[in-house]
Amino acid sequence: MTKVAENRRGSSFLAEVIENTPGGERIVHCLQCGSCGGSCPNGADMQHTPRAVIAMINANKRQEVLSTNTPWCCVSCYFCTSRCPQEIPITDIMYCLKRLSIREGLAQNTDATALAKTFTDLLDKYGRSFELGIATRYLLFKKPFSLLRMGPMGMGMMTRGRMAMFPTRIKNIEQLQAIIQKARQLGERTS
Amino acid sequence: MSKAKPKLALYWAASCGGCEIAVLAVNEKILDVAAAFDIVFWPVAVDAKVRDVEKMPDGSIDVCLFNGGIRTSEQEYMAQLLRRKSKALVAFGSCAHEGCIPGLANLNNREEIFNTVYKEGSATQPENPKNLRPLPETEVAEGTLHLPVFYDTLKTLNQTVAVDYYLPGCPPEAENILAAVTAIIEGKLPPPGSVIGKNTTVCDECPRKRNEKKIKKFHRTWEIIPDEETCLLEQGLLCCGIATRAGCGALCPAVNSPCIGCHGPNDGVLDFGARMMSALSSVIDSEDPEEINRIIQEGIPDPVGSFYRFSLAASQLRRKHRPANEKSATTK
Amino acid sequence: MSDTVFEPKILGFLCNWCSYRAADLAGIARIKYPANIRIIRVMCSGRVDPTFVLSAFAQGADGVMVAGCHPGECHYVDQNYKAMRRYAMLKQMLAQMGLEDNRLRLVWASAAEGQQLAEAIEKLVADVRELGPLNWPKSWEENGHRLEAIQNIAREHAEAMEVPQ
Amino acid sequence: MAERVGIYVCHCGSNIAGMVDVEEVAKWAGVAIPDVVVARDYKFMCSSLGQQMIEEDIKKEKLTRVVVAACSPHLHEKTFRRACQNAGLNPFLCQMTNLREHCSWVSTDRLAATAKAKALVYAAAERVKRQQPLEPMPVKVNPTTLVVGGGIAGIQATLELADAGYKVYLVERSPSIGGHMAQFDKTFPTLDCSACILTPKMSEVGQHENVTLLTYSELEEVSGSVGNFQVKIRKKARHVDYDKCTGCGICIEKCPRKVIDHEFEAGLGYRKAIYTPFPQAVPRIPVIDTESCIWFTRGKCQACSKLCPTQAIDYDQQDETIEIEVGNIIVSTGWNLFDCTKLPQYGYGRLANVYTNMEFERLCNAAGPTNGKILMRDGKTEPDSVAIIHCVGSRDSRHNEGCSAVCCMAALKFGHLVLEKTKAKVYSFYIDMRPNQKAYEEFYQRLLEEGMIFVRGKVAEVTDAARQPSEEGKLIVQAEDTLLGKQQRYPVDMVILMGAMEPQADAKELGLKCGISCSMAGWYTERHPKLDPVATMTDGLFVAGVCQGPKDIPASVAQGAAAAARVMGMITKGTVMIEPIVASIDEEECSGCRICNNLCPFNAIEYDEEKGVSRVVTALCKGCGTCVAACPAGAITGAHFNNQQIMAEIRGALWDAAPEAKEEPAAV
Amino acid sequence: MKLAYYPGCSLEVNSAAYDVSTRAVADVLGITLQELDDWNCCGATEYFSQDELTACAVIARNLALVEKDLDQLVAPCAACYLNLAKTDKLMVDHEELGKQVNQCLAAGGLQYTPGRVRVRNLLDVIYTDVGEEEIKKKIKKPLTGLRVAPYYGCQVVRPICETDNPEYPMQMDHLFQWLGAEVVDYPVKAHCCGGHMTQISEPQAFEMIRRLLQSAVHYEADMILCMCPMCQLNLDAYQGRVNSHFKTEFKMPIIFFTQLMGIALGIEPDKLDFGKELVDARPVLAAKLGAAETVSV
Ligand SMILES: Cc1cc2nc3c(=O)[nH]c(=O)nc-3n(C[C@H](O)[C@H](O)[C@H](O)COP(=O)(O)OP(=O)(O)OC[C@H]3O[C@@H](n4cnc5c(N)ncnc54)[C@H](O)[C@@H]3O)c2cc1C
Ligand SMILES: Cc1cc2nc3c(=O)[nH]c(=O)nc-3n(C[C@H](O)[C@H](O)[C@H](O)COP(=O)(O)OP(=O)(O)OC[C@H]3O[C@@H](n4cnc5c(N)ncnc54)[C@H](O)[C@@H]3O)c2cc1C
Ligand code: SF4
Ligand code: SF4
Ligand code: SF4
Ligand code: SF4
Ligand code: SF4
Ligand code: SF4
Ligand code: SF4
Ligand code: SF4
Repeated sequence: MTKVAENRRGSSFLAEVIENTPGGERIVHCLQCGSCGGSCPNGADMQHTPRAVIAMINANKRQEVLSTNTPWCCVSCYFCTSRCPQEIPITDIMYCLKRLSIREGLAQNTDATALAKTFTDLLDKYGRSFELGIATRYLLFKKPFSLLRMGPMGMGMMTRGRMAMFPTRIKNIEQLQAIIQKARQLGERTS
Repeated sequence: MSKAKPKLALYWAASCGGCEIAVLAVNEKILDVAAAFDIVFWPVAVDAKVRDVEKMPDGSIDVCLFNGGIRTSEQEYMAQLLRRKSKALVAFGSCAHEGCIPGLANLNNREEIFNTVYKEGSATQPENPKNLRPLPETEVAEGTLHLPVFYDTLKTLNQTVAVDYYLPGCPPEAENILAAVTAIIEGKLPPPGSVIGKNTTVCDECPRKRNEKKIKKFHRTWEIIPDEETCLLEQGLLCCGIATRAGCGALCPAVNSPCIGCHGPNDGVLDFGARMMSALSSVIDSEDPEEINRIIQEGIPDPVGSFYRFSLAASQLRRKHRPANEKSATTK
Repeated sequence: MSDTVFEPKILGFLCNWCSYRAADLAGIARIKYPANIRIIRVMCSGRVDPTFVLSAFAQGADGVMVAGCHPGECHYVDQNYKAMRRYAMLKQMLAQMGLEDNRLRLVWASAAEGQQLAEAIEKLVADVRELGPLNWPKSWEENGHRLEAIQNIAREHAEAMEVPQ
Repeated sequence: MAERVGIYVCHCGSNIAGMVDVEEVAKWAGVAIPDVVVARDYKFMCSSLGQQMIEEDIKKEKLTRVVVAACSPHLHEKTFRRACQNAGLNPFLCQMTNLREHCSWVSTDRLAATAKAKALVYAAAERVKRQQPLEPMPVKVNPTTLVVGGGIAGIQATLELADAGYKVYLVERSPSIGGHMAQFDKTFPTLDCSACILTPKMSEVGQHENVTLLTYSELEEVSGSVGNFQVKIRKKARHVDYDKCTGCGICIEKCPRKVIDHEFEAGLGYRKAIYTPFPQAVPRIPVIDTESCIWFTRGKCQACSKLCPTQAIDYDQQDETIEIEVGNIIVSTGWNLFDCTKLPQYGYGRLANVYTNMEFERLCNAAGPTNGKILMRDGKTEPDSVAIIHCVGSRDSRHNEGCSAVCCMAALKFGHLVLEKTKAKVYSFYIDMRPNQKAYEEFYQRLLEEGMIFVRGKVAEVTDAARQPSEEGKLIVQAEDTLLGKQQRYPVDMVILMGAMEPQADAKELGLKCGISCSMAGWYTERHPKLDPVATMTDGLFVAGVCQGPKDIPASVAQGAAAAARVMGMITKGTVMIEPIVASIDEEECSGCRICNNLCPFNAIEYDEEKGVSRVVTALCKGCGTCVAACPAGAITGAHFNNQQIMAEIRGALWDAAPEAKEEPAAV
Repeated sequence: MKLAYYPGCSLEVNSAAYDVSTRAVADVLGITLQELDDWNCCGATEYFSQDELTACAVIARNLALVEKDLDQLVAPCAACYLNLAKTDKLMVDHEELGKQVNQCLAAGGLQYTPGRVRVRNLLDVIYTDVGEEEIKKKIKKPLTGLRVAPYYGCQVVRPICETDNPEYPMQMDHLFQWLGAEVVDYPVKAHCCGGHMTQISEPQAFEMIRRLLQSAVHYEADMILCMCPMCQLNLDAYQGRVNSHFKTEFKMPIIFFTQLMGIALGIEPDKLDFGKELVDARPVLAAKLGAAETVSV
């Protein structure tokens, strides 16, 4: 891994991705075969297919990669990963790119980042996810119209008792929060 | 041979005493020995003092049977003394030959041994609440008392002084002692430096049926009742007969018990344990590193004890490693 | 060699077909690695008798490398598996003898892996350097007053024997 | 008597001298190392002047041992051994140590490199003093050769040898020779008809007076060594008497039992329970497939036996093991097709119109199940569109990491055949197009002109899940066109999977029997990948064809011929000299513990039950030394690699580490 | 057989039917499910998108809560299963990460040895551990005549798949064959349901849902069986919106496989939480299994 970073001299983005993806060392073996791009259920809607993203990482196109919508289209179906003939953990690379692009403020799909943020904020607070909370916070502020359209479905869910009105909080929330706090702290130190 | 009877000395250093008994076990023939030799020094049986030996001219003892390894300064002194005084110095029995069981203490150092004996040992502990240790020098009203220094490492006889012959075994078998002694009487000794015995291994004398060897699992002796006919090693028992010098008549395998290697290695084999390890690992039936490790770890939890039971002190490594920073304990 | 940096002495037993050639290749490719290793050529890693390894330590080596063809690629079909098993056994025994794990290493290097072999050597040298000298032969020496003690004992013996009952 | 050692330290121009103080090493060696009588350094030791210097010293100084401290022994050991021999010194009393590859070239610190060089020289000197004079051993070569595997490579090797006048046994596992090539219709890039060029060769083998053909037979055991191998071969029961049968084929015609032919027809066609794999089979003698035969399974029928005009049918025939003696062996066992069901995303085995490449070869073969018409599984419809998928199981770290080397070309061949025989559109889905031999690129260009459609992208999946009405009833090939960077769906009628060439399933096992090792991927390892591609590490054993690695027919043929040429070289010479570097057992010391008995991969150690001792068969031993290291009694010694020699080398290499090490003497 | 049980947030509320039916089926099959005390949310895909270490730490808390005498943890939800299994694997494979996660856990007074707990998916537990023989013995009401489309989705079979084929899984197919149903072998059974795309880009999500529904309809399935709350939600709750978006008329009941299994095992339909699905499965069940007493509408 360090060898790649060393020998590539100037182009550090590849090294950065490798560093931040478990199993990322495999990236260098990409054949550009397109199995991933061909497999992706959202491939048609991506600005760049996963294969192209890997080519761009290779070409040190950091800015472009971190602002493309590709990772935000990824729904973690893992087809690419399981089909890649070079055992490259593509889905995990997508996660890595999401993290980097959030960190750099380059994330294009603000809906997805907002959803993610809402979700984890609630998790941090209650220790459980809370759909109504997500719906109201995320949709109300981000997509009021879609909330309107969601109406009948939400009603359906609610009447069947499939949507809770109040969040549940785990008993030992302090413990979870201590763990999260420590993780944040360690994360800061290492990155 | 001259008219005067040849002079014989026997001495006992770091050993269990079994070898002395073995000499007596030669039975009535011991009388022939007594008749043939002039026993000039044998602390357990004959009343002669060290002082008497010191006064003998150098080289005046014809044969000295020396058993036991060298653990203390006194033993070292005696080894040097008897070396000077003797024409032929024989390392008698496994302890003098290879260190034997006392040599296994080389897995520890002096400090640890003293701790075990004087601090944790049940024999001494209630009587030794102050945790006293034997010191080489003790001041008493009458003056200074000296005790032998207890060494950190047990050495074999030939690591201390030059040795002419080796008589292996723990203890040597009566017939072999007699044969050796007879050879001395008759002046038919092998070239100096030899081990008296056969130059092949116990398997040669073992009547068990053997096949090509492939071992999937090693067993400790209590785990299985081995078949009486076939080679014990093939049944997974750590039989050292493959590497142990023949001469005992395969005593142990004959009673369904694996050879533990008391006769030491053959000529040309420098390190008994290394050869045992090499031979056994060669025939482990697996090519998977994890499985191999498992077979070894489960079957041979104590490789040093299994392969160097008699020869640790004589092995190439001789003792357990003392990390650089650990100072050897001084008894001062 | 200066006193400040400990320069370990490493002995390498390399098989004739793969590892020795990997070392040749490292040379041809001018790959650099520390000069601490001294290489002994054996026909096969299966020739390496544990006696050799112990002997190296006993004679002052601080580290030992055994290298052979990759499993499945042995010039002698499968003798490197025997080396693998001996190594496993030897490791176990050395641990019991208090020898640090990092002093002995088994490496697979094909004739094409000059770079890998060089890296393995570099790593072993670094690891052993960290451990410090082994100094095995010194382990046998008594730190202290051996000769003097013998003389005291001799004197005491003499005195004790002379004193009449 | 003390040995008289000469030490020769080479500068190699500045290759060594640039990093190692060679003069210092030589001077030091002369003083510090016991028994050294001359120690010199010289610019180029391997030059004729350098060699001359050594030769003169041997004579003048009465040297009994020589150490050359220069480059790798793999380069110049022979040179210096020869020099010693010229001067009357046994060549095995010369030892090289490697100051160039192992010291100067890899070091950065002159002082450290010089110290290392001294240790290497010391070690070599200590070793050489204990070396013993040895003589190479001459072995007579049996002029008969065994060829294993009757594909095109094996056929070529057989004919080369037989035509040169030497006897050959050709052992083939299946009922006929021919291998994979017999299944093909056309061969790329020239598109000549496979049968037209292969069948004449096959019948030549069948009729050659120097060839003993053993089909339906397998290698059981190989013992012996170069020049004199003993081989056990099991002839499987054909249930047809080889001598009586005239190959008339009435039995086949009349046999009422039809079964799917999974071997030759790749599952697309049928054969009888008594059959020859194909009409031009060599030999034409049929075999009975006892698992399908009605007589064998249900005890009825016997039609073949009743109708055979020569009473050749023999239901009681048993497997027979024969033993033959040969001097050399050529292994040419070819390859096996990747199991395409391992990639379920391509639907093979589930979606009817997904074919493997070998199925397709049969499908377009004029003698195949559809008489060469390219039809879909229903046996009626011609496809409107065909997709060919490359690299199925090749270039895939989960299956075969390597490239199969021929499937790009075979795909082009298929494309051509489809375009020629049907009106279908043809797509090729490739990762990289690799037509890299003579006239191959031209063939690719030709297919571009013929209108084959190339999509650069490995197919993600083949499915029958239609998304649009236009996709209904089709196989949809989904892939990224990587040149466009767009995901696309291609509805087609037929899909051909270019399955990888894999080593035979029993390649490793056969290799073990003969003493050939396999690479990680499972192909047989040649002696040298560049300079000795058909020899193996075992003398007298050669490989040819795909069993050594994926390749096309011309390369397989070239290797078959090359292997035959190597064998002829051995036969013409009549004797081979084998290095005396072998193990031996002292019977006095051996206790018969049998530890060593199954350690030798070349079966060189045998056990004498009567005497209860083991013995090394010198001719079989390759000198690896594993048994030497294992014998717990120390009864085995290795000539030129005995314990004393290696222990002395260790001592020498650590001369400055041992506690009793002396101070370096001041430079003279 | 006793396993630790991690229901996960979805099973708590929006997919209670899965939880209820799982517990009921487990009971009949003799599997004891011991719910983790005070488990927390697995973070779905969202935490990994933001912060890998925190994601692992949050998940590892659950692994650490598995009681010492249990070494297997079953999570019916596919996302929870994958997150738990993946975190364990990451900790095993990447020592450094494992250490850091444990540092985090230590802040909460917890500790987890990587590899200690084997994370299982519910289908595999039923398929492998209980097995054909036991299951067949317990059938009370064979599902004869019912055409079911097993739907595996993604995250149980990929990328950590030791028990089934990641491209063309078969366990659920076999399971329902044992139970007497006609199993539809349709090509998209392990394709993606759209996941959280419903929240981000509806057109994309709807298209993915449509493909699945269409294939099931094409193969004349009576219903789709799910093993993941997200899949069930997407296919069921969004079915109406998909219909209006594409002008289609899907009316495909989507239920959890455990619910239908419960019927076969003779559990009262009421105890299996039927009726919570937006496209009601009960009329189909009643019609196909032919008995009103089997399923009350
Ligand atoms: C789809 C496809 C199309 C191809 N088309 C072409 C082409 O058009 N032109 C071209 O140049 N190349 C082509 N090739 C390559 C060609 O197939 C190989 O180069 C050729 O088959 C190699 O011949 P061989 O003799 O090495 O092996 P094989 O043809 O595989 O023959 C090996 C023989 O050994 C026998 N055997 C195996 N094991 C044993 C055993 N243990 N004992 C006894 N006998 C044994 C087998 O039964 C077989 O008869 C194609 C390959 C593929 C996959
Ligand atoms: C840049 C490059 C790098 C390569 N690297 C590799 C590699 O790493 N590995 C590899 O396997 N292959 C490599 N190759 C391929 C390799 O060079 C060839 O396979 C190899 O040189 C072929 O050898 P040859 O004997 O057929 O021909 P040549 O090497 O060309 O030898 C032909 C000889 O014939 C002589 N000659 C020519 N005409 C006459 C005449 N009329 N009369 C008398 N003598 C004549 C020439 O002077 C010459 O000495 C490389 C090729 C290139 C271009
Ligand atoms: S599938 Fe793998 S090898 Fe192929 S393009 Fe994608 S990442 Fe690269
Ligand atoms: S895991 Fe993500 S990138 Fe990969 S195929 Fe699925 S959606 Fe596409
Ligand atoms: S039992 Fe022991 S002594 Fe007897 S043959 Fe076996 S290994 Fe040798
Ligand atoms: S069998 Fe072995 S241990 Fe027993 S007496 Fe003989 S040599 Fe000693
Ligand atoms: S002998 Fe070797 S090192 Fe010396 S000049 Fe020749 S090639 Fe160079
Ligand atoms: S030859 Fe072509 S199709 Fe075959 S593996 Fe190589 S690249 Fe793929
Ligand atoms: S290992 Fe040694 S003693 Fe045992 S049978 Fe072989 S040669 Fe004889
Ligand atoms: S040295 Fe190697 S090849 Fe020779 S007999 Fe021993 S094990 Fe076999």
